[in-house]
Amino acid sequence: MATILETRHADVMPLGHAPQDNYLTHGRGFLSWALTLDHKRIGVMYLCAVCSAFLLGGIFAMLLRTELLMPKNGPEDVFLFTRDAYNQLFTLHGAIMVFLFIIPGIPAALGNFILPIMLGAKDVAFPRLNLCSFYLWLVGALFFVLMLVTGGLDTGWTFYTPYSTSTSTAVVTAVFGAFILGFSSIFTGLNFIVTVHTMRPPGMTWFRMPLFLWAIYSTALVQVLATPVLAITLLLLIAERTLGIGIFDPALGGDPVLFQHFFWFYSHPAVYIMILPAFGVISELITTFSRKHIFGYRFIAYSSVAIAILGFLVWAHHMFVSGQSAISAMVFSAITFTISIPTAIKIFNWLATMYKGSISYATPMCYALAFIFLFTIGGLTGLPLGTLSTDIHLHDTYFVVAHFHYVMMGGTLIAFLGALFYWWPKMFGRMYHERLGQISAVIVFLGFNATFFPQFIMGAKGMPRRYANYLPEYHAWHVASTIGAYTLGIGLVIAAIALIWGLYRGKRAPANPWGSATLEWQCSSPPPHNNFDAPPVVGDPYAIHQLVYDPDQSAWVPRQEKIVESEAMLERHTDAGTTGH
Amino acid sequence: MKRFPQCGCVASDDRTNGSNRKQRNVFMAAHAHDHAEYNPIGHVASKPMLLTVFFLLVGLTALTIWQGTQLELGTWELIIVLVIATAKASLVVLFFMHLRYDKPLNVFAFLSSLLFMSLFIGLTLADAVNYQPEVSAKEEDAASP
Amino acid sequence: MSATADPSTATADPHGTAGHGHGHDDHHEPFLAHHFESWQQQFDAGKLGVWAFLVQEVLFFSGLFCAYAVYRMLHPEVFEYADQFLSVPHGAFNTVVLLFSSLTMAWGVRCAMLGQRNGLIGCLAVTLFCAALFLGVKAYEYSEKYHAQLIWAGADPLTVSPSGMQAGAGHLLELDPEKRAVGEQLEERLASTLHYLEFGMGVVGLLTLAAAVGIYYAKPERIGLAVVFGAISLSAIAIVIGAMASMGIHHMMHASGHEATADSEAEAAHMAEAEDEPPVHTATPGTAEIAGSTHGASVKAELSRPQRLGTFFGIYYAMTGVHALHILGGMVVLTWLLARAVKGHFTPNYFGPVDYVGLYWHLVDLVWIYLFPLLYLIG
Amino acid sequence: MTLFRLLALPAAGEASLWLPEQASTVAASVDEAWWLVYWVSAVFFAIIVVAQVYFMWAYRRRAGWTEQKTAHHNFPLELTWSIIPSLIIVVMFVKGFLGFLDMRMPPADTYDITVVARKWSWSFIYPNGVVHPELHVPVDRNVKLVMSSDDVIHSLFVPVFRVKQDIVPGRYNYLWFNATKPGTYDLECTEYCGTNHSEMRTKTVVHEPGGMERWLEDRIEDIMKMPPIELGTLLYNQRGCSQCHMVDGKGGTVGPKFEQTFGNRHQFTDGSQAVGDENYIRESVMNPQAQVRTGFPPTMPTYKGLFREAEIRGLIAFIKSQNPKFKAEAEREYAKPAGETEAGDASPDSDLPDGGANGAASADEN
Repeated sequence: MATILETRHADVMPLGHAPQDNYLTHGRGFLSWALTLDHKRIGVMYLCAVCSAFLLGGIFAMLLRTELLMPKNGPEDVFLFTRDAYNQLFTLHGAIMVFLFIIPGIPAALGNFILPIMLGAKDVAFPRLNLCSFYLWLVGALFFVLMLVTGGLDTGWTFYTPYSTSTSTAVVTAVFGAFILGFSSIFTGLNFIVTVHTMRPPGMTWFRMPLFLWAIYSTALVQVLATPVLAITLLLLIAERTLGIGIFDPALGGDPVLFQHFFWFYSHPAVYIMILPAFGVISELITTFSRKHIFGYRFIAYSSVAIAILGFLVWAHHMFVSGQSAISAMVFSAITFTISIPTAIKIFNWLATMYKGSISYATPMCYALAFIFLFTIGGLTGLPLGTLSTDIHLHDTYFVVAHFHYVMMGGTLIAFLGALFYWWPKMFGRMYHERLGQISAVIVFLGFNATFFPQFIMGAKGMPRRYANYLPEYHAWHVASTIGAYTLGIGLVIAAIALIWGLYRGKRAPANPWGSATLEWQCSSPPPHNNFDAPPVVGDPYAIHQLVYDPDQSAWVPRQEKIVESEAMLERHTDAGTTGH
Repeated sequence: MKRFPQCGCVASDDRTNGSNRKQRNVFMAAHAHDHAEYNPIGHVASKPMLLTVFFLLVGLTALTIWQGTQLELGTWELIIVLVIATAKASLVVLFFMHLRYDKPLNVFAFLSSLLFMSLFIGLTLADAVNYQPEVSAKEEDAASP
Repeated sequence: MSATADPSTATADPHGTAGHGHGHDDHHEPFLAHHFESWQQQFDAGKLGVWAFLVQEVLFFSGLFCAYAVYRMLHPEVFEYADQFLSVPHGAFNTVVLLFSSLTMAWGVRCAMLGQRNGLIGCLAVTLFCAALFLGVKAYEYSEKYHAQLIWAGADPLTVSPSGMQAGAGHLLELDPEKRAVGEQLEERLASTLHYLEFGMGVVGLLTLAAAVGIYYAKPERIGLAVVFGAISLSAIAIVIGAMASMGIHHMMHASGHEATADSEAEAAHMAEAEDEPPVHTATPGTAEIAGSTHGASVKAELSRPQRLGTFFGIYYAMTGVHALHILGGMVVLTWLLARAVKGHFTPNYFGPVDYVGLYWHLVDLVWIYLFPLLYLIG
Repeated sequence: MTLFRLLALPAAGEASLWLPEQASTVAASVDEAWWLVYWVSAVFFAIIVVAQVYFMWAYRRRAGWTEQKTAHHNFPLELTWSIIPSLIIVVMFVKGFLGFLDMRMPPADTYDITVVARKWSWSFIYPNGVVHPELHVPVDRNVKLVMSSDDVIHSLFVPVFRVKQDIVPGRYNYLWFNATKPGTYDLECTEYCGTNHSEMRTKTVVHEPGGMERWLEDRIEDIMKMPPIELGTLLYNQRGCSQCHMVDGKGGTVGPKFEQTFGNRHQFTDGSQAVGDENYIRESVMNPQAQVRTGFPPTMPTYKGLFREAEIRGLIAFIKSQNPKFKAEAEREYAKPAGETEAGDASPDSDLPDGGANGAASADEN
C-alpha cells in the first residue's frame, strides 16, 4: 500500500505552475459558461452574482447610514431622503443581503466550487439541477430588479402582514422573487446532501470529511427542511395580496401572528443557513494557518448538526412581544439558550487548535481571527435577547440590529472574505496581493466595530430599529456609526482590489500554497476540468504535519517518508473506517 | 400481508452501504435466475401485492366515508378520520412507494420530514391555543345583550 | 479498483478511468452520467434526491395543514358550517381515481423495472388519464362553489373585517338579493360554465389528437412530439369526461336528495329569506348576528353564515389549489416519461426517472388522502 | 469612578452607558437580568479574547518557533466547557423567565386605559372618556393598557418602564406597569408600520399623586371650551371616523362621504327616505343600524354612551360644515364653545393637537 501511495503522490503533487488545460480554459465562449454543468464554473458564476448583489446591498447600506447622519424635526423635515425612501432603503438593503447574498453566499458560491473537490468527487450529484439552481437565482434576482423599477419595496425584509398586504409598493414581485430564490436554495441543498451521501469516493468516510463539508452538509439539511415553509408562506402571501384569501390579513379574518410563525419557521433556521458554512470555513482556516490538527474534530462536526437541528426549535423567540402566548415564549426562550452551547464549543475548540501552533498572519487568518472576536460578541449579545425579560426591552431596537450584524456580517461576511482569500489561488490560479489583503482585514475589523458597537448602546438605551429619524440624544452615536460604515466600505474596496489585482498581477499559485491537507489542495490550481488528474489521496483532512514547505516551488509538498506512519496513526484516530452512511 | 420471498433477499441486501455496491451486484447476479421478476437495481413489486394494497385503500376509503357521513362521534371523529387516513398513507408509502424495501437512509429522510412537520404544526398550535382575545368576539359580546 | 470496495482503502478514483470489471459500468451507455461509476450509484443518488425533494414537498404542504389546524381549532363552527357545501360523492370519486392512478403508476414502475415497454406505456397513459379526470371533477367543484358564492374572504362581499373595515376591493358577484341565483338559476349557470369548459377542452383534445396523428405519419422520427400532443389530447378528453361525470353524480345525488350540495343550500337559504324565518344555519353564539336584530331579512340570511366562512374557503382553495398544481406538474412529467417510454429509453438498468416520478405521484396521492377527510368528511 | 459606573454598575435606577433610568416596578428586575447576562458575557469575552491575543502573540510564526504536537481532542476538557456554560444559561433563563412572568401577569386592581394605535398616531382613552394622544398615568398605581390597532401591527414601547408589546390588529393586547417616578418620558412605536413609523412617538407623563385626576378634569374643560367644528374635526381624526368616511378626498371609502351627508336626501335599505339633518346625524352615531343607507354595508358601530352631548354637537357641526352649501351656516350656528359654558371667547387655542403623531406642542403644559 505504501508504494501505491508514494507513486500516487509523485503523480499528483504540486507542479508549481498552472496546467494548460484547467476548468477555466476547458471550453471557450459565452455558451461554454452559460450552459456549463461543471460545478466549478457554476460556483464562479455564483460568486460573481452574489458579489454583485452584495455591492448593491452595500450601496443601500451606505445610503441609509448617510441619511442617519442627521436627526430631523418632525415628519416634514428631510435630510437626504424622504421617510418613504428611507423605508425602501433599509428594506432593500435587508432583502438583497439576505435573499441574494448571504444565503447563497458561502454554500452556493464557494460550496459549489469546493465541496466536490474537497470530497474527492468529479462533480455534484446532479449537475443539471445545479445549473438550474443558478438560473433560478438569476430569475429571482431579476424579479428583485423588476421590483426595484416598479415601485420598490418598503415592508422590511420580513414582509410582515398586514403591512405587506396593504402597502402600495411592488410586494408581489419581490415576494415572488424570494419564492424563486427559495427554490434555488432548496435545490442547492438537495444537491449537496445527495452528493455527500452518494458521491464520496472509497476511503472518504464521514469522519474523514473536512469540517467545512460537515458545515455545508448541515446547512443543506436546513435548506431542504426549512425553505419549503418559506415557499408556501410566500405563496400564501401572494394569494393574500392578490386575491385576499383571508389567512394572514386580519381585515379578512386572518391572523398576522400566524404569518410570523410561518415566516420565522423558515427565517430562524435560515440564520443557520447563513452562519453554519462560516463555521466550516473558520475551522479550515484556523487549522491551516496554525499548522495544527483541528482540536475536537467530532465535537465540532456534531455541533454543526446539533445547531442545524436545534435551529428549528427556536423560531418564536423573534415573537416574544408579538402577542404570542407566555407559554410559547417560555418554551422558545429555554430552547434558544441550548443553542448557545454548541456554538460556544466551536469557539473553544478553535482557540484550542491555535494553542502551541505556528500562527501565520496571511490574510485569510487575519479574517479568521477577526471572526472569532466579532462572532464572540455577536454570540454573547444573543444572550440578553434570549433572556425573556431583557428581550422585551431590547426587541426591535438597535441592539438587535447590532447583534445580527455582528453575527451575519462580523461572522458570515468576514468568513466569506477569509474563504475568498483562502481559495482564491485555487479558483483562479494566482495569488492575491498579500499586504493589501492584510490591510483590508484590519480596516474592515476596525470599521465594523465602529459601525455596530455604538448600535448596541443606542439599542439598550431604547432606540428603535427601522427609524428614519431619531431623538437628538442619539446623534453622536449615529455619526460614529456612519463614519464606521464608510471605513468598513473602504476596507471592503481594498479587499476587492487585493483580490482583483491578483487575477492580473498575482504570481502563479502552486497546488498547495497554504500547506492544507484537505483534498482540494491536491489538484492543480486552477483545478482541471475533471477536478483531479489522478485520484486524490484520502486521509485525515487535518494531518497538516505531513506537509513540508518547499522553498524551491514556494509550495507545500507531502513529507513522503512520513506517509506510512501517519496512515497508521490516522487509523487509530478515525475509528470510523467502516461507518459508511 | 403476504410476504414475498424475493423481498427478504433484496431488503436485507439494500442495507449495504454505497462503497460495496459492486459486491451486491455480483451477489444479485448470482441469484438472478431464482426470481422470475428480477431487476438488477431495485425491488420489483409483485402484482398480487399491488392489487391487494389498492383494494385495501379503496376499502379504507369506503370505511372513512361511512364513518364520516353516517356516524356522529363528536371529537372522536377527527381522530378516527386521521387514523384511517394515516393507515392509507402508510400503505401507499410502504408498498406503492416501496419504502418497506428501501434503504434506511430514505426511510429516515421521509420520517424526518414528518418529524419537522409535526414540530411546526404542533408548536404553532400550542401557541394558538393561548392567543389573546379577538376584537371581533369582544365587540359582539358587547353588542349582544 | 473500486471493486475492491474496502472503505479503508486510501485512494479514490473519481474518474473511473481504470479497469471496469462489470458490464453495467460501460461508460458508453447513453444514460449513465459521466460522474457516476455505476447504474446503481446513479440510481441511488437519484432516489435519495427524490426523497429529499419529497421531504421538501411534505414541509411545503405542512404550511397549509398548519393554517388549517390553527383555524380549525380557533373556529370549529366555521368548519362545521362549511362542511355541508363540500360534496362527499365528488370527493370520494376523486379519491378513488387518484388511488387507482397510484396503482397504475406503481404498476408502471414494475413494468419499467422488468423492461416491459408496452406495459409501461399503458400504465403511464392510464395514470395521466386519471390525473386529468381528477382535474375535471375539481373544475366542476370549483365552478359550483364559485356560482354559489362560496369564495375566499377577499372575493366574498360578506366577509367584513372585525374592525369595521371593508373587505378587499374586487367583488366577483353582486350583493343585490334580486340578482342572487336561486337554485335553478345557479344550476343553469353552473351547467353553462361547464359546457364552455367541456367545449373548449373537447376542441383542444381533437386538435391535439389530429396533430399527434399527423406528426406520427408525416414525421415518424419526431415520435416524441407526437406523444406529447397525444398526451395533451388524452388529458383534455379526460377533463371533459371528469366534468361530465361530476355533473352526473350531481344529478344522481340531487335526485336521491341525500346530500346538501352547495346550490341546494343556497336554495334553502333563499327559501328562508322569502319566508322571513330564522336562517337555516344559525351561527354558533358569539360569532355572527351582530346586526341581526336591526336588519332587514335580506341581510339576515347572509349573516347567518359564520363570519370567517371566507377564511375557510381561502384555506380550501389554497389547499386544493396547490394540490391541483401538483397534479398539473405531475401531468407534465408523466407526459415527458411517456415520450421517453415510447422511444424505448427505459431499461431494467435505467428506469430511475419512472421510479422518481412514481414517488412524486404517490406523494401527491398521499396529500389528497389527508385532504379528502379533513375537508369533506369533518362536519 | 464615574466612567466605571457608567460602564457597568450604576446606582439603582439611574441611567448608565447601557440602560436608561428605571421608572417602573419591573424595570429593576429587567436590569438585574441584564447585568447578570452582561457580566457573564464580559467574563467569557475576556477569557476568549485574552486567550486569543495571547496565542496570537506567543505562537506567531517566526524563526526558531515551530508548532508543537498537542492532543487532537480531550474529552474531559471538552465536556467541561460544554457543561459549565450549560449551567450558567439555566440561571439566566430562570432569571429572565421570572421577570417576564411579572411583566405578563397584570395584578387584579388596575387602572385601565384603552389604547388605539393607527398610522401614525396614538389615542389613549381614559376611564372618563377623555381621548388624548399622550399617555398619562398616576404614579405608584398599577396601570393596564388594553390595546388594539386600526390598521397594521404597531408596538408600544416605553424604555424607562422596560415594557413593550406589539399591538396586533384583530386582537386585544395587554400591557401593564406600575410607574414609580413622576416625570415625562418617551413612548415609541417599535414595530415597523410604514412611512412615518419613526414619527410615531409621543410622551408618557407620570403624574404626582392627585395630578392625574386634575389633568383629566382639565381635559374635559378643554373639550367644553372648544368651538364645536374644531371639536368635531378632532373627534373625526381621533375616534376612527376617518377609517370609513372620506373628507376632502382623504379617509376610508366604506361609509358615505361627509361632504354629501348634511342636507341631502338619503335612501335607506328598508325603503324609506330622509333628509340628512341634525337628528339624522345624531341617530346615525347613536343607533347606526336603525337606518342603513343603500349601497353601504351595515358595519358602523354604535357610539351610544361613548360621546358626551358636547361632542355629538361637535360632530354634527363638523359634518354640517363639510357640505359647502351649509358651511357658512354651520360656522354661524356653532360659534359658541361646544360645552356652552361661557359665551364669547371661542378660543382657537386648543390644548389638544389634532390627532397628529407629534405631541410636542402639548407636552409643555405638564
